[in-house]
Amino acid sequence: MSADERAFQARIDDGIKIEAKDWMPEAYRKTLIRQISQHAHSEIVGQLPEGNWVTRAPTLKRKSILLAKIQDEAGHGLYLYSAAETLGVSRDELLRALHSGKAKYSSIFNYPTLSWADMGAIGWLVDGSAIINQIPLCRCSYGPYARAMIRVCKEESFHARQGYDIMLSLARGTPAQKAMAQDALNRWWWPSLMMFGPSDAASVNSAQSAQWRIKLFSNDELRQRMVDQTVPQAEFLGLTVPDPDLRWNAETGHYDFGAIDWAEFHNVLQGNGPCNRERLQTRVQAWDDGEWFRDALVAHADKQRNQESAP
Amino acid sequence: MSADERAFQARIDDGIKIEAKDWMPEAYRKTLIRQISQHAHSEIVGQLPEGNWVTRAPTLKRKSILLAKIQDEAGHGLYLYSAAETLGVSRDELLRALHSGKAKYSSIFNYPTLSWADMGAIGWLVDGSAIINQIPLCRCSYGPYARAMIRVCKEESFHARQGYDIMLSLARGTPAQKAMAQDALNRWWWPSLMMFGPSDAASVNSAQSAQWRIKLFSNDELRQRMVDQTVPQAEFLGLTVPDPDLRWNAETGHYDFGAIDWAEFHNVLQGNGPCNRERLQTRVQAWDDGEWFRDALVAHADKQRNQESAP
Amino acid sequence: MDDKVNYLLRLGDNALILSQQLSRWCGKGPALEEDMALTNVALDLLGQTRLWYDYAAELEGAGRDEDALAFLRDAHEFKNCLLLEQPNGNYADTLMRQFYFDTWHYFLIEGLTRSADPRIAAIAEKSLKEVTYHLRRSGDLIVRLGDGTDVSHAKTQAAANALWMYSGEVFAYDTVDEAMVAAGIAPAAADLRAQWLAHVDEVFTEATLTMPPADAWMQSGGKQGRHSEHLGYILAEMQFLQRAYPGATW
Amino acid sequence: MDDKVNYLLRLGDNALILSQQLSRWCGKGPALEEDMALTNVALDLLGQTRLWYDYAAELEGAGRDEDALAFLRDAHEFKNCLLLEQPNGNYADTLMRQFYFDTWHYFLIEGLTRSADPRIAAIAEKSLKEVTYHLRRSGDLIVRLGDGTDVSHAKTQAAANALWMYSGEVFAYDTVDEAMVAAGIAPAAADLRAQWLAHVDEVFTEATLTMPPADAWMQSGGKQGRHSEHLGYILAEMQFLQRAYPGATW
Repeated sequence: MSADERAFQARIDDGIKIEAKDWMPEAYRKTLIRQISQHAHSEIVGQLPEGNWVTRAPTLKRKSILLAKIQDEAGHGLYLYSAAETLGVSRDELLRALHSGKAKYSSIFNYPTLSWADMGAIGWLVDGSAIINQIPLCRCSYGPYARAMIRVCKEESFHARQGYDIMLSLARGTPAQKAMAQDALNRWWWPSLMMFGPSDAASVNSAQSAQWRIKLFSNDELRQRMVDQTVPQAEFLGLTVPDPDLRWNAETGHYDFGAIDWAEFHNVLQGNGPCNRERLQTRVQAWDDGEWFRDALVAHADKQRNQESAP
Repeated sequence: MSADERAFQARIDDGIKIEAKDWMPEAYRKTLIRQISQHAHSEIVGQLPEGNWVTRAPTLKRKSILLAKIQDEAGHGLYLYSAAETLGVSRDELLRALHSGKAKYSSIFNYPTLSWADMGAIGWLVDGSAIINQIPLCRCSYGPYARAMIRVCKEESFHARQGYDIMLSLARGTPAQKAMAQDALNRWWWPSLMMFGPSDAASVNSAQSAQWRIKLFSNDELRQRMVDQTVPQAEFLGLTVPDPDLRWNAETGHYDFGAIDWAEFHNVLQGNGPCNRERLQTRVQAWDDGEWFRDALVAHADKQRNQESAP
Repeated sequence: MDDKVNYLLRLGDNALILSQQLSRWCGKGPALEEDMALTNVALDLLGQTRLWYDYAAELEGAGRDEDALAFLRDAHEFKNCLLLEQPNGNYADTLMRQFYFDTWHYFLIEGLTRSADPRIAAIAEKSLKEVTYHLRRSGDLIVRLGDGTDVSHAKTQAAANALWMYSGEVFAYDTVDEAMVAAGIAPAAADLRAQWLAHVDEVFTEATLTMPPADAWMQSGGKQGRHSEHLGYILAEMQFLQRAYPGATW
Repeated sequence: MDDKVNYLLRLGDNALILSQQLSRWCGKGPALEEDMALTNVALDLLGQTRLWYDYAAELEGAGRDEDALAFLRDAHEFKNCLLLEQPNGNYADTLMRQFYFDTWHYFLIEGLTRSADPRIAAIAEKSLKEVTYHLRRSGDLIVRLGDGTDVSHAKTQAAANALWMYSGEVFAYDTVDEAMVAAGIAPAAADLRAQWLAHVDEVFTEATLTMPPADAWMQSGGKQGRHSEHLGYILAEMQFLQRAYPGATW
């Protein structure tokens, strides 16, 4: 370890934030760029499954809440791209990596939203999992990232509550609505658990990330937190978690739960999810269709600048 | 008048059909091409207002009848383009004239179809008017045109009956359905009367066309026939014809009716109807989008021909 | 239907249909900042819709609430102007539709702040900041696109021309509108139109765009429930859940 | 739900959703002859839908008729395969979806003519001429487009690749399908799949197209009511009138 590296690690160990202008190991920079941009991409792609129901929201109030939520997600994308940019990579470069398929986004968004109840399930389970994943990151070692996560988490917790509120209305609604809610829980439960990533045994790079304090808890710890938090909520809704092996373990003080189908996880990751192709295509097409627009803004700004600098 | 012209007119006067290979005055040919192609274009463009409701037809049976009707219209277009082609003009040339806005189609198709009842009103009123216009043409002097019209008229009378049947179901339906039917009658009544063209006083070229037996009755005669036929049908439906001046005239044995708003007619003709731009755009886009497809069929046919003629 | 209720529904329907159209862009805009700004406008309009509907429902007193008005009326009962139901098209089409609307909407709302009906005046007062921002934003974008590249200029001019015939309906006052003017509730058409033309002219000049002739033929009918073929599809999608699950609470 | 009713609904839903998609092309095809031919296929499929639904409704005995089945079920109750709800795309996409379907449909219907259920056998017998024509037509067009111009070849190959992952669901038999096989009502998956692969291979070879790998990942879920995001929009449009005017007779 070089002197720089030692000093760097010492700062981290002392709980001092690393800032953009500070020296940092190339691997730390790269890992962070990958992690932050993947998160940013997830916010952007994550707009699509919800956008799918915004024109069909059942009341004006729900429509308004959903629109605001999607807008927040765009905002999160913006903070996160900015945080990534502090590491010396431009938003356009990151988007190119997304569009070419090189960069990833959260696999959960490769599942379709098939009913209004999915707007509830996504808020409750997907945003719920995201928060559990992200709250520790508010204390991560890289300052710009930690600060972005603080803003993100604050809004996400609203979203999770709004999602749960949708589920509550459905669960207390007509039999058809309750069935809709149960069906959504059935479809989103396992993918939400998969959001925490492979189990610790199978997880790579974790040790280094832990040392750098950009990963503060293991995947399995966080996943357990999600299960423990969510099961009582499902019970309160009167819905059944689709896991026959799920039971309270008084000894550990946690819920035991069934085995995750990692084959499905990897299959979706490899591009075989129900919506992988469509999600990426939608984003690429939006980007391509918008090129003339972005070019025009640049051209106009150039004209203005030239005029101003003209004698 | 030349000897050819005298002989030509004599044949017409004797009720002998003119056929494609026969000598004919250039003006006769041109007038027929204009008239037949305008009719063909009307069939093609006329698919669009009905196509607008085919995906929303309220029962499988109605959907099936409507689909079949639209298919018939494409077929009518086909016969009529073929009849025009016997006069030495290609379908592609005629379509180019349509797409460039040079050729016209019936102005009635520049009105939108706003409810399911419009499928009834179009069949009843628009096809009803078309039949009145077209039945005499089954006896017109140009053989290929007369024969095409015989086929067309046979199918059109089905369409008119099917349209009336839709109106009947609505008129006997719920108050909302009856209101839908009345609203459709209100919107389609006057445009249907306008389908017969300007009143005789304002009509040009009529004398020559009459002499050539490609126009057998005056616009006003045909329009009166339509009113006389339709008013009792409306009464049977329990619907009100939107014309306060409409009354039975025992002396003439016809219905007197109110003044037609020819300003509206000319305005729509000039391109200011509610749908002129969209109708033409839809057809042009279909044509442009289909270019690669048509090119491919030609290229494949060429390949096949070359292979066959190869040693 | 009472003239004032009718008038309020026209205001609400305009805002709702435009908001609905804008919300289709969610996650598909040409830039992240645009996604956010457009959603913001959609949200503002949705909020205004609810204010107009709530007042209309209250005056109507027929037991219909904002959701019944939004989700349980068929196309012929909607009273929005034709402009707002025109398809999103490309982003220039969307922005031009917005600019034509925003210009009218700003001057209208500004006029309504002086309405003889205090509730209407209060809603207008509450909306004025929003519509002022909308107008500034869409005018600014029209200038940047019109005076951007050749491509953006051409697209923007094409949108200006294509939508022009839908820009006049807001000034075509019928007896409902005139009753509102007579009661001091709404501003007169002529004043609004003059302000509209002046502002559009100013922005188009800066944008190097050609303004279509002011005396061109204008489409109308939307306010009276005679719509284009687009509205039926918009409503079929928007109203699905309320129609398919009648009486449910969401 | 009774397995046979379920199986009949799958057959009917496939035909209805595809017919619905084809009917969007009305008046917008690339050539007049295509408009007519495509409408013809849509009409045939609609007719078949009604035969399957009528039998399903009769067996179900719940008082639902063909229109209740078509217009009053929400997406999760529809059992069509995902292939059929994929968007029309360009004309090559539409034709490739058709060709994949027609190939399966032909061998299926041909097999169903020997069904142990005489009513199913009779419907299959009645449909066989239609589906034979459909298959000849779409195969012929695939050859002409694949072996046409460079542009048409590229579009057709792209469509073949994009839709491939939806082509296998028809052969993914679940307990419902297997119960039909066991009862001698429906043909086995393996036979159909072998026939399907052989025919597609033959047509693709003539069309100079490359067949995607037979062991590629295949999407599924439609038969069990887990659809793509497309179906909801298709139904919202298709079902509007029946939903908006409940209990009316049309």
